[in-house]
Amino acid sequence: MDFGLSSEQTLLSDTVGRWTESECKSTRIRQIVESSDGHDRDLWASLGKIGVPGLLIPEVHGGAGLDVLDLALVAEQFGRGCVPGPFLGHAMATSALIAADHSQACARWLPPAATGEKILAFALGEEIGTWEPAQVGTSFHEGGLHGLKPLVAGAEIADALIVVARDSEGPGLWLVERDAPGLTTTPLSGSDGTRRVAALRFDGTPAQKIASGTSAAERARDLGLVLLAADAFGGAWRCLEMTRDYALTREQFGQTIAHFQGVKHQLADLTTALAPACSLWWYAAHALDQIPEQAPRHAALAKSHLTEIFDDTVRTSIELHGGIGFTFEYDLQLWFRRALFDRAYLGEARYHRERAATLAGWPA
Amino acid sequence: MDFGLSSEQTLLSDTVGRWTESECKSTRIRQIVESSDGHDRDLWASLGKIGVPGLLIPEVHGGAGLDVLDLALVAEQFGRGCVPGPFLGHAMATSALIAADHSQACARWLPPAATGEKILAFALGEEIGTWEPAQVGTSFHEGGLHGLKPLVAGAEIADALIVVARDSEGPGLWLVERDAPGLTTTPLSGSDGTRRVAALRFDGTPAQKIASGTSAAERARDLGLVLLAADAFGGAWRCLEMTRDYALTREQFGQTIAHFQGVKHQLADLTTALAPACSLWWYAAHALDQIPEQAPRHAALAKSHLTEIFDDTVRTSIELHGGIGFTFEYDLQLWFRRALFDRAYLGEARYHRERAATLAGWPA
Amino acid sequence: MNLSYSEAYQAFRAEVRAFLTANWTDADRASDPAPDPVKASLGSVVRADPRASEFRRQAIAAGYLYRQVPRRYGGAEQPADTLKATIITEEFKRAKAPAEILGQGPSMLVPTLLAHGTEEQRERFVEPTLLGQIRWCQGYSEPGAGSDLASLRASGVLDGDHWLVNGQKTWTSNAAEAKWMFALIRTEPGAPKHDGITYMLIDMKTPGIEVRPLRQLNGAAHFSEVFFTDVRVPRTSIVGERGRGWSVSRSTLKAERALIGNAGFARQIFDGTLALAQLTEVRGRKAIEDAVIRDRLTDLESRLLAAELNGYRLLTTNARGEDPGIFSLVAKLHTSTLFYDIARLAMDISSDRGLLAPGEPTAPFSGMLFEPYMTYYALAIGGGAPNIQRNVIGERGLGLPRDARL
Amino acid sequence: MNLSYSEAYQAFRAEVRAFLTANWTDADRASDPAPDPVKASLGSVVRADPRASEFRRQAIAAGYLYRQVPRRYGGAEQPADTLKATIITEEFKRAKAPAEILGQGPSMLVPTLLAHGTEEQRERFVEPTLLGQIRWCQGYSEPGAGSDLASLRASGVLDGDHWLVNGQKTWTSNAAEAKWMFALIRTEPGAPKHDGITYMLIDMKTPGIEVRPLRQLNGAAHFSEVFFTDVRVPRTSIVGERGRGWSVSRSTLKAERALIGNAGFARQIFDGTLALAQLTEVRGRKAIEDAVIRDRLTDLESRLLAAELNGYRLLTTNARGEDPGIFSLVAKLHTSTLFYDIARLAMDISSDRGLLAPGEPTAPFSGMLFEPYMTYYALAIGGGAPNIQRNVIGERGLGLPRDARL
Repeated sequence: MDFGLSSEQTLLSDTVGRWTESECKSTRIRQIVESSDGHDRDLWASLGKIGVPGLLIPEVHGGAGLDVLDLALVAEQFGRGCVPGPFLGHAMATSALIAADHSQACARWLPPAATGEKILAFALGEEIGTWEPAQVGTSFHEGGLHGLKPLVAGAEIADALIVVARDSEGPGLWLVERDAPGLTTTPLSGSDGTRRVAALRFDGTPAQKIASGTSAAERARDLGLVLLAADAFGGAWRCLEMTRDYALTREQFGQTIAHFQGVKHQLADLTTALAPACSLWWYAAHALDQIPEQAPRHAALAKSHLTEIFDDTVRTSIELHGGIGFTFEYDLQLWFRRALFDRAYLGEARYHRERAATLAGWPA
Repeated sequence: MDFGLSSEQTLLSDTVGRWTESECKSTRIRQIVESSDGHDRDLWASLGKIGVPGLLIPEVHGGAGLDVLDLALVAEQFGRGCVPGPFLGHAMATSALIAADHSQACARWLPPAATGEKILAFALGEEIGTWEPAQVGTSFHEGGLHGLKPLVAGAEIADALIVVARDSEGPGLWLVERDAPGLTTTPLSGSDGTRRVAALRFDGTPAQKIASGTSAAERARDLGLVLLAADAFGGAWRCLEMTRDYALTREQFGQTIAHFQGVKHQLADLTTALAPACSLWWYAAHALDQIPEQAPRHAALAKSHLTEIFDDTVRTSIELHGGIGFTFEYDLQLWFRRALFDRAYLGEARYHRERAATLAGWPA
Repeated sequence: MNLSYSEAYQAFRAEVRAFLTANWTDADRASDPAPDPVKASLGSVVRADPRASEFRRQAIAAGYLYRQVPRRYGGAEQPADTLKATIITEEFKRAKAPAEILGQGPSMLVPTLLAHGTEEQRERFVEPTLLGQIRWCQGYSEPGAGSDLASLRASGVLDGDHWLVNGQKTWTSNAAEAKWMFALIRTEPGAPKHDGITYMLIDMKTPGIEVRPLRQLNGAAHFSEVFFTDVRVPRTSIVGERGRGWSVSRSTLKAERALIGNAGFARQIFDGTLALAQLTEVRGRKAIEDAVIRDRLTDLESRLLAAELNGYRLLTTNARGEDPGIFSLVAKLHTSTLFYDIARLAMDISSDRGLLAPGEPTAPFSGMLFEPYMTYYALAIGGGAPNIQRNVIGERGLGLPRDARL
Repeated sequence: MNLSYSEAYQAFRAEVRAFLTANWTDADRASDPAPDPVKASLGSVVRADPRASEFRRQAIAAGYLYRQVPRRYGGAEQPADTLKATIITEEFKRAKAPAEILGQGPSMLVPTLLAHGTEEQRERFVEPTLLGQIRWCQGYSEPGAGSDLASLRASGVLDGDHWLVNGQKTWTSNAAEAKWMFALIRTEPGAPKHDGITYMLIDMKTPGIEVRPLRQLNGAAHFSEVFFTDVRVPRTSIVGERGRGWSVSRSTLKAERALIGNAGFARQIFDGTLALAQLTEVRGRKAIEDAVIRDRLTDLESRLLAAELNGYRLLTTNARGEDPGIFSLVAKLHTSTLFYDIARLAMDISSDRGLLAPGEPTAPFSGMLFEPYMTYYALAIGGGAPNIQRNVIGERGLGLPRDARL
C-alpha cells in the first residue's frame, strides 16, 4: 500500500508548476481577466504542447491516457497559479465523452480535444444548486434539444458541448456543435474572470445522442468536484505562501510582522486546516481511478471541505495583508475571486455535505 | 431610553457578588459537590437572609417584588461564583406560581418560598430535548397525576413541585407536595455537581391544579432560559479572568505567558465574543419584565448564544492553562461542568435557534 | 433600564414629525440632483446639494441635528438625550430627509477641532463641514506604516510662513472628492517616534498634490494614494501644538472606532440576507425553510442583536458620563467579524448563483450580495487591522502587558 | 498511489490469519485476568499477563510484532512495509489478539535506547518493555515548566556511584503502575539552560519516591505528581552522555507527537458519535435525520478523513525514507482540535441528556460520550499545548522567525 505520488506524478506536477510560473504571470492573468471572452489562444496552445488538454484521453485518440489523479495534480497547479481558461469544462466534457464511449463521437472529437485544437464544455446543472444528472429538465424531442443551462463553465468559447438531457428513455448525453441552429449562448459576468460562465439556451437544437443513463455524466460531475477541490487546495496554499512572504517583509513597530506571535499562530492554524486536507482530493481522485463506488461521496466531501478552507485562507490572508490585500493592484484579489468560484460552482458546501450524508445511507 | 442598570441593580449585583466571594469559596463548593444531595442548608439560609429566594415574589407575599432583570443579575453572579443549590428550579417554580396567580396556593407557598424556608422545583420537560408546555404527556386523571419527568433540577430537595401536566381541558399547572403518595424521586448523577437533577415519577399522585393553559409555564421556561444565559455569561467571564490572571503569573521561556501575543489574541477573541453578548440576556430579561411578546424569542436566542460562548471560553481557558486546567485540584473544572449543564439543561442551542426561527414566523 | 417612550417623548416625536411634514416635502424628496443608490442604501440621506444644506440649517435651528455641537459653531447645542436622538433618527429616515452627514469630516475632524482647534479654525471649518459643504479626507496611513502611526514618514519642514510637505499617504477614503485633508505629518525629525508628528489641515487644491485612485476588489475606488511634492501649507494650518499630533489624533481615532463599530451596517446586510433566504428558492424550496440556513441565520442574528444592544449600552454609558470600558473596545472587532460571516451566509444562500457578478439578471438579488461580501474586507481593514484591535483589547481591556519591542 | 492488496499481500494476510487461528483461541480471548473496558475500547488488546506475553513472543518470532526492533533485542527485525503492518493490525484486531503494547515504554523509551542506550541497557530493558513486563512512565513535565523543558529544575548531584535526585515531576501518566521512569534531570547547574540536563532511568521502587495521583475532570487519575527526596540512582543509569539529555529526548518527543497525532482515537469517537446520532431519538426523530446534525457530521467526517489519509501519507513518506515536512508537523494540532469538535457534537446530539454522568441509565449511550468529551482535553494537552504546536508549525514548517525572547 502506498499513499503517495509516483515519480512520474511529481514530475508532471513540477512541469505544470514551472509552466504556470513562466507562462502565466500575473500581468498575463490580468490581461486575460480583462479580455472579453477570458480566453488566451496562445496560452491554451502552449498548454496543448505540454499535453494538458488530452491528459485523460486514451492514447488511441491522441491523448496521454493518464489518471484522474494526474489531472487533479494539474488542477492543483492551476489553482496555485490562478490559471485562466477553459480547463475545467474541457476536462469534464472529455471525461463524459470517454465514459460515454460512443465510437463515432470519440473518433471525431477526442483527437482534436487531446491537442487542444477543439475545446469542449459540459452542460449539466439547471435548477439553482442542483447538479444531479437524473434531475435535468432539458429534453430531446422533435429532433432537437429544448431547455436552458444557466451556468456552463467555458461555454462561450467551446467548439462542442456535452449536454446532459433526457428523452423518452430517460436521461442521457447529447453532443451539440458550436454552430448548431437554435443554440443561444449568453456570456455572464462572473466574479471570477479566470473561469467564465455562460447561459445556454436550446430551442430545438440538433444534437447527437452519445449515451443513455447517468453514469457518464455523474463521473464527469465527480471529476469536476475533484478538480475544484484540487484547485482550492493549490489556491489556498499559494495564498498562505504569499501571506507568509508578506509577513516576512512587512515591517510594523520596527520589526517584520512575522515576528508577531499572533500572526504566526493565524498562519499555523490555516496550515493545520489546509495541509492534511490535501489527502482528501488525492483520495477522491484515486477513487475515481480505482475505487469508483467510493468516488461520488469522497468527491463531495473533498469539494465541500477544500473550498471552504480556501475561503477561510483568503479571508485571513487579506486581513493579514491589511489595506493592500484589498486592491486590484495586489495579486491576492485574483485568488479571492478564484475562491468564490470554487466555492459556488457545481454547488455549495452545504449541498455536497447533504449529498455525502445521503450517499452514506444515513436515513433522512 | 436607557439601556443600563439602575443604581439599585448595581448595588444588588455587588451585594450578591460579595456574598459569593465570602460565603461560597471553592472549598465550600467542593464540599457541596461531593455531598449526597448537593444542598447546603446553611448556604441556602444565608441566601434567604439577603432575600434571593423571594426576589421575584410580590411584597404582599413576603418577597422583594423585583424584576426578572434583577433575578438575572443574581444568576450572573451565581455563574461567576459557581454557586451550588436549588436556585434555578426554585426561581422557575416561584415564577410559575406567581403567574398562575392561584390565591390559595400563593398564600400558602409563596411566603415560605420567599424566605427560602420552603424550596420549590419546576417539572416541565419529558421527551428528550423538548421543553414545550403544550407537549407534555403527564396527565391528571382519576384523582392523580400520572407520568414521568426525567430531568428536574432541584427536585430531590424540593418541598413542593410545580408540575406541567394536562387533563381533559388541556395543559395546565399542578402543585405536588414532597410527601405526596405515588411520587418517586430518583436522584441522577449529573456532570455538574452544583445543580442536581432528579427523575420524578407520578403514579396517581394527588395534586392541586393551580392554572389552566400554558402561559404561566412558558413564562417559567423563558425565565429559566434567561437565568441559564446569565449564569453562562457570569461563568464565562470568570473563566476569562481566571485565565487572564493565570497568564499574568505563569512563566514560560523566562517570561509570563501573558507576554505571548498568541495568548493575548486568544483572550481578546474570547472577550470580543463574550462582552457584547451580555446585552442579550439583559434584553431578554427586560423583555420578560416589560415586553412579554418578545420574551420567548429573545430568551431562546440568549440561552443558545451565551451557553455556546461559555463552552468556547472554557475550552480555550483549559488549553491556555495546560495540564493544570484539567485537574480536580484546580477550580477551572467547576466551571467546565457548569458549562455542560448550562448548555444542555432546558434544551441545546440548536433547539432554541430553531425555536427562534419559528417564533420569527419564518416558514419551515 | 427603560426602553419605552414616555408621554414627553411621544410629544417630542410628534413635534419632529410636524417639523418634517412642514419642511421636507415630496418634491424635496424627489429633488436629489445626483441620487446614488448605493449610498442611499446605507440608510440615511447623505445628499449635500444646496436644498439639502438649507434643510439642514433649519433642522439644526430646530435642535434636531448636530445636537452636541455648540450653536456658535453651527450646531444645535442640545443636552445629551439618546432617546431623543433615536427618535430623530427614526423620523428623519421615515421622511427620507437629509440627516447628519456621515463620514470623516463631521465624525472625526469636528470633534478634534472642538477639542484642540483654534477659534478661527472652528469658525472657518465646523459649520460648512456639518452642512456637507466642505468634504474631508483623512491622511494618516502611509505605505509601510498602516496601523503603526508612529512610523509615519511624510514630512513637513518649516519654510518661512509655510510648511513644505513631501511624501505619500495611502488608503485615503474619498480623496478625489474631498476639498481638504486632515493629516499627520512628521515635522520634528529628531524627536522620538511618537513625538514629532503634527496634525495638519491641507487644502487639496494646493499645487503639488496628486491623487491616484486605488481600485478595490469590488471594482470601486473608495481609496486613493495621495502624493505630496513640495506642497506649501500655511504655518497656522495645524491643529494643536506642533509635534503633538499623535495625542491630538487620538480623539479622532476614538471617534473612528465608534463609527466603524456601529452595528447599523451589519443590520442592513443581515436584513438583506434574511430577505435573500426568504426569496431564493434552492432545490425546490425556499432557503429559509432549510434547517441549516435557519440555524446559521439565528446564530448570526444573536450576534447581531448583541452588537446592536451593546451599542445601546454604549450610548447609555455615554449619556450617563460613565466609562464603557471593554464593552467599547471590543465593538469594532465584534462587528467586523460579523459582517464577514453574514456575507458568507448570503453567498451560501445564493448557492451556485453566488458566483455571478453584481447586475447579472440571473444572480439572486442581481448579485447585490456580492457588494457587502466585498465591503466586509474594507470595513475589517478600516480603523486598524483586527490584530491591532486584539492588542488593544488585550492590553487596555484585560490589562495584559504590551508586546515585546525588539 | 496504490491502495490495493496484491496477491503477495493477500497471501500474507492468509498467513497471518492462519497464525492467529492456531495461536490465539477463543479460550485465550476469554482468559484476560483483568479486563478493562475503557482500555479495550481503545481498539487493540493491551493486556500484559503471562499468557499475553507468551503469545507476543510467538508473534514476534513469526515476524508480526515490533517489526522495526532488532532480533537481538527482542524484536522481529523485518523490512519496513506499511501494507504488511496494516494487514497485521487489521487481523490482530479481528482476532482480538494482543497487539504491540502501546504507551510510553515501547513507543518512546525503546527508540531512544536503540538510538542512544548502552548495549547493557538495551539488553536489560528493551525486550521486557516490548512484552509489557516493564511498564514505564515519563518524567519530563514539572510544575512551572510544562512544555518548556529547558526550565526544568529537578536536580541530580553526583555522590560517589550514585546520583542524588531531588525535585518534583508532574503530569506523569501511569506513574502508579510503572516500574521505571525515564526522566530529564538537571545535573550541571552552571551550564546554559538547554545543556546540563541528563536523561535518566529511575527505578520507581527506589526509596524517596512518592507518587500522588492527580484527579482529572472525568474523575479518572491518569496523571500523577512524583516527588523525589534524596533518591539514589546508579551512576550508570543514564542514557547518552551526561548533560546531553535535551538532544537525547528529542527523538522521544518526535515519537510522542506521532503517537498523539494518530487519528485512530478520533475515528473511534467519530464512529461512536455517528452511532449515537443513529440511535438517539430527539423530538420524535432520529438525530441523524436532522439536517443540521447531518451537516456537522459530514463536515467533521471530512476533517477526520483528512487526518486519517494524512496519516497514510506520513506512513508512505516514512516507508520511502522521505521527509514528511509540514504534513507531519500539523498532525497533532489538527487531530486534537477534531477530538473536541466531535465530542461537542456528541454532546449536542445527546441534547439535554448530555448533562448526565457516565453510567446513568437514561443518559444516551449511558453517558459514554462524556468520557471522550473529557478525554479531548487530556489529548489536547499531551505532547505540548496547542500554542507550542502553533509555534513549531510557524517556525519549522513555514520558516517564520522565532519568538522574541525578552
